[in-house]
Amino acid sequence: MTAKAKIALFQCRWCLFSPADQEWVDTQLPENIHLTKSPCTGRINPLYLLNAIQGGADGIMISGCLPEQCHFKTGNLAARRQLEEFNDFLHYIGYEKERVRFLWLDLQDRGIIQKELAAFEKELEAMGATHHLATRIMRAEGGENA
Amino acid sequence: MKLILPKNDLPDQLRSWRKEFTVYLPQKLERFSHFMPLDDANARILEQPHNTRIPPKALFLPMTEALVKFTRFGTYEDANMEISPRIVFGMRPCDAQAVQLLDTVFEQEQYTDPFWVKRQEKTIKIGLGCHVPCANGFCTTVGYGPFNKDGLDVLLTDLGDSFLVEVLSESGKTLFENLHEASEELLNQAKEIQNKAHDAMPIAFETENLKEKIDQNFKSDYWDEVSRSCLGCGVCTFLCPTCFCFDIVDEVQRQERVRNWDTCMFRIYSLEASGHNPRPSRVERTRQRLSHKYAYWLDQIGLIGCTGCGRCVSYCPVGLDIRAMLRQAQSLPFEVSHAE
Amino acid sequence: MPNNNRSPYTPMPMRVLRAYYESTDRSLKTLELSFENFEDRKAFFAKFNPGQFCLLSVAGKGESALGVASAAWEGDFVRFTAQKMGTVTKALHELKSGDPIGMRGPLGNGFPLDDWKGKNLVIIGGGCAFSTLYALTKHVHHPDNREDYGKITLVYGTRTSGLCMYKHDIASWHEREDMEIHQAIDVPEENWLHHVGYVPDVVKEVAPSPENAVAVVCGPPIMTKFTLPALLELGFLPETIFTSLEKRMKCGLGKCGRCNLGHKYICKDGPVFSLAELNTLPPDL
Amino acid sequence: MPDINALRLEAKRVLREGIVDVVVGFKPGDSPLHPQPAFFRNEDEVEELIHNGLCKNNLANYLTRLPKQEKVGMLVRGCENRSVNSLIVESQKERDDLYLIGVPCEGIIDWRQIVEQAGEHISLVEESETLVTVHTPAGVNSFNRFELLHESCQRCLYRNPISADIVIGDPVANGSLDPVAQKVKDFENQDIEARYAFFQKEAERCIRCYACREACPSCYCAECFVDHNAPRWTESGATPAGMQGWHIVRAFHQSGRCTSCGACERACPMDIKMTYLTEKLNHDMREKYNFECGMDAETKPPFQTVTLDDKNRFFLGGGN
Repeated sequence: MTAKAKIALFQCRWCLFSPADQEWVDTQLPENIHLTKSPCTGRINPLYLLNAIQGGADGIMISGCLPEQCHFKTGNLAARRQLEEFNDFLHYIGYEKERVRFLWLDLQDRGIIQKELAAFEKELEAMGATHHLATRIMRAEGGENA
Repeated sequence: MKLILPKNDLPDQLRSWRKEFTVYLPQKLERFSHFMPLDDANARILEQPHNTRIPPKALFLPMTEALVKFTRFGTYEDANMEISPRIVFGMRPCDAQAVQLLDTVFEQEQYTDPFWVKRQEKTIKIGLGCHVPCANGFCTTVGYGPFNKDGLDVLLTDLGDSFLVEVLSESGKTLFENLHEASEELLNQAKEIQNKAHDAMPIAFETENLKEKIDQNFKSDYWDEVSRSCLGCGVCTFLCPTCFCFDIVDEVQRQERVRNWDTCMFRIYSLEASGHNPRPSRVERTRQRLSHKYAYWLDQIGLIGCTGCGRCVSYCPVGLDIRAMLRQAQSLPFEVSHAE
Repeated sequence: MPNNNRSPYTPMPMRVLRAYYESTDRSLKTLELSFENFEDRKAFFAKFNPGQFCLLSVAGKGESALGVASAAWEGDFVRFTAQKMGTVTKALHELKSGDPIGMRGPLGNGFPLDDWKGKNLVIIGGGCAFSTLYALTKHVHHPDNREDYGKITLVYGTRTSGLCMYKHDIASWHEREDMEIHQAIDVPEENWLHHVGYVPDVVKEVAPSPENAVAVVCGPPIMTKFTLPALLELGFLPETIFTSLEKRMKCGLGKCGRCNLGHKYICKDGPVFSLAELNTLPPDL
Repeated sequence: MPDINALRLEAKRVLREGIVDVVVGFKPGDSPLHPQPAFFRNEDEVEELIHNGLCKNNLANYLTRLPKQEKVGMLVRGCENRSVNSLIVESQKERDDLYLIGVPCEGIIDWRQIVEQAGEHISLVEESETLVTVHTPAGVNSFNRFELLHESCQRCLYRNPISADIVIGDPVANGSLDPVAQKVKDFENQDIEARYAFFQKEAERCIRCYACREACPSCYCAECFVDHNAPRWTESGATPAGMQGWHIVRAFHQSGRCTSCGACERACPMDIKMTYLTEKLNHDMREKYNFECGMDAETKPPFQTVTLDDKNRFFLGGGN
């Protein structure tokens, strides 16, 4: 796959405790990763994921807090249920399960998100790009849409 | 000008048209027929007896169509209206009449709709009369018939092993060369088929004074009775050839303003920003749907806004039948209005 | 094609000349738009008549129908006053001068000024719907047009004094002798010198004479609902009472089918209707 | 076949004794293929009450449409009873405002197959335990009833009402779980291109008429996500993005709330397959959370409860 894998990163605002990581995510995020912050992973609606996938995302990463460390108590647990089922559901209709990943960050973790993003990117490049569900990319850019 | 086109010449005829036209033909899609461009592979005669599931109105007013494109500087430009010349083959008279009714909306002198006009100009409509009446159609009831010629460039009558080709317009004439004239005997045979089909269509309800009864019973609870089990979906209006309502929506992520089919049966159709909704429940919306077709069209152009194709009867998820509704409407009180 | 060979759905490019809040609670904002192309402006003012409306377009948000609040002679701009209510009007409130904006218009029939020539005018407005009446009054105030019309009685009611639009201009109208102005607010406030009460009651109190007079009513539905009977009581005939109606609109050209009142479309056959005409149409508002 | 006289007697009794204000059932439509949902408010209206295999709507759909405070009586088959329970769990109706007349269900006949095989001009349809006899001008022919059933009814798990106030008619054999689970696995075992091609073929016939939404008892949101315009998450038109987005999210909103009644597929004017989506979600709800929708009026669907010990299945960094 020539171009870099396009990743949509949905990040819960509370769990990147080290200012360095948060600063990296805010400023030095590589070109091919699109950041969307939300107050909690529980607030990430499957519609956001679908919108990103339809826009041509090759992979989705959701980073949130560990169980019992969620600022809103059970946001991450609700997200785990909903988004995991949504991931299985998308797999069922044609968007590989491995393209959507959840990452729990502990308060003391440092430098995890950069590492995981890089690993995820390599994994996606190995899987190659997909045109499944990418229905909003114009044909000129390789999409299927007139 | 009346010609004879043998049925086994039809595939070649279709192929020859395909050289400079896109030929739309009702073809099998799942368990129903649908107007689709003809690709060379299956140039075969259409044998499905009746109407397509979606009316050919979709070829003139598409379900979704870009109207305006946004430029980066915050200005606007017309969306592309180019369309290649095309033939719609196998159109039923009730649908052709409906497209002609919609012409009066989209080609009004004050604001003509360029998208509709362009599609009309570039399309030649070849109709096929219904020699076998369909179950839920009532075209003769609303003043038309299975061999109605309005809105068509050519009308075909199925004579068994050949079609009688009645050319009705200039653009229709250009399509048929080296076909010999129909003999007297074939003409009579066609006439007989046409009359038999016309008589075979039952009259479903009386249209006399229907408009006055609808106008004068705006507040009657007849509307509540007929719409009680209605789900408020869009099936009857989306499948209706004379329904033309559309919504205009900005698709931000495509940077264009888009026109989509819309229906008065949806809540948000007339919901105002203040929260007020002149038609809050399905009672008012059913009243609007029926009144528009059987009263307002008559006020505007003197024709009933329904061509009796029967699709709303066949596909309503709760089995509501417009014929029964209008039969019931005939029993509404009304007094002849001397004014007007 | 009439719209400078643009499709009737494509807005003409405009620019925000001035944008300022009209009410103290910042719910009403006035936008004065200038034309980017000369032909658009010529075509606009060739057809413009007070009482017409336009569809203001914000790319990516949609369009919203607003009455034109300026008379032709006031300058090469078009004024609108928008109440912050939905998606598009919120976007309109965020515009500042110099921003591009789209406009389609003028649409609708506007006030039948020719039929009103030689008659007294009773102008009754309420809330933010007063904008089209403001355009009418400014049009009539112009020296060339003033003689065409007789006595002018104006009643303008708002919920509070802060919500009154075009405050300075209206304040100056109290000194004019060629018109009689009655302002009203719903709830008494200190140093408020004019009427207190609802517009229908103020109209009964002012009791304009129906002799050779025409009344035009624009305001929230509740106000119109009670003002029309008040005028009938005063002796106005249904043919001489006019009102401007509002419904949800999308195309503004009588095509998308949604703003109908019976067989008439408010955007194409209206928005100004006489009460006589309204009586023949079903109450589908 | 349900004993129609007993049903009418019961409906009249509850109306006469004022137990309910309205009884929701079916009445003959204008074509034998389309009986209409009906709302009986007094005894003599009940004479029109019918209940047969062609009654294709889920009556629980009207619970969220009738006035909130009205006491409602309703003829409920297996799926309708569970839909009512699901609505009670989501506090749309109180159980003691309801009087449920249970009707063991022998399956809903897919009227489209009758039209496909016997033509459009149907004058009369008669049903027996195993046969459906169709009268047309061209003649009379009979079909195997099970083959004409709608797909959801062929593999229905709970044909008998489970929490009705009274059940009229003897119980019917329920379906077994394996064929249902097998059907989902068969689809999932196809390669990914075939799955996406099938989904694409089905979804892109959609004309956005929302008959599936209006026919589903669990779809009662005041403002549907497709009506939002600020921001607009899925496209509103009949474009590939819009159609696919609509079918994905509509189905996903039914996870743990769908009783597999198939009313969405029966309402669709374009014969679009949809139950293969909701069956997958119901399958997952059973596998992961051992949850079956509408089995009682208390247990909350999986997405409305959370626990600590769910599995971390789609996790980076070696989650368990």
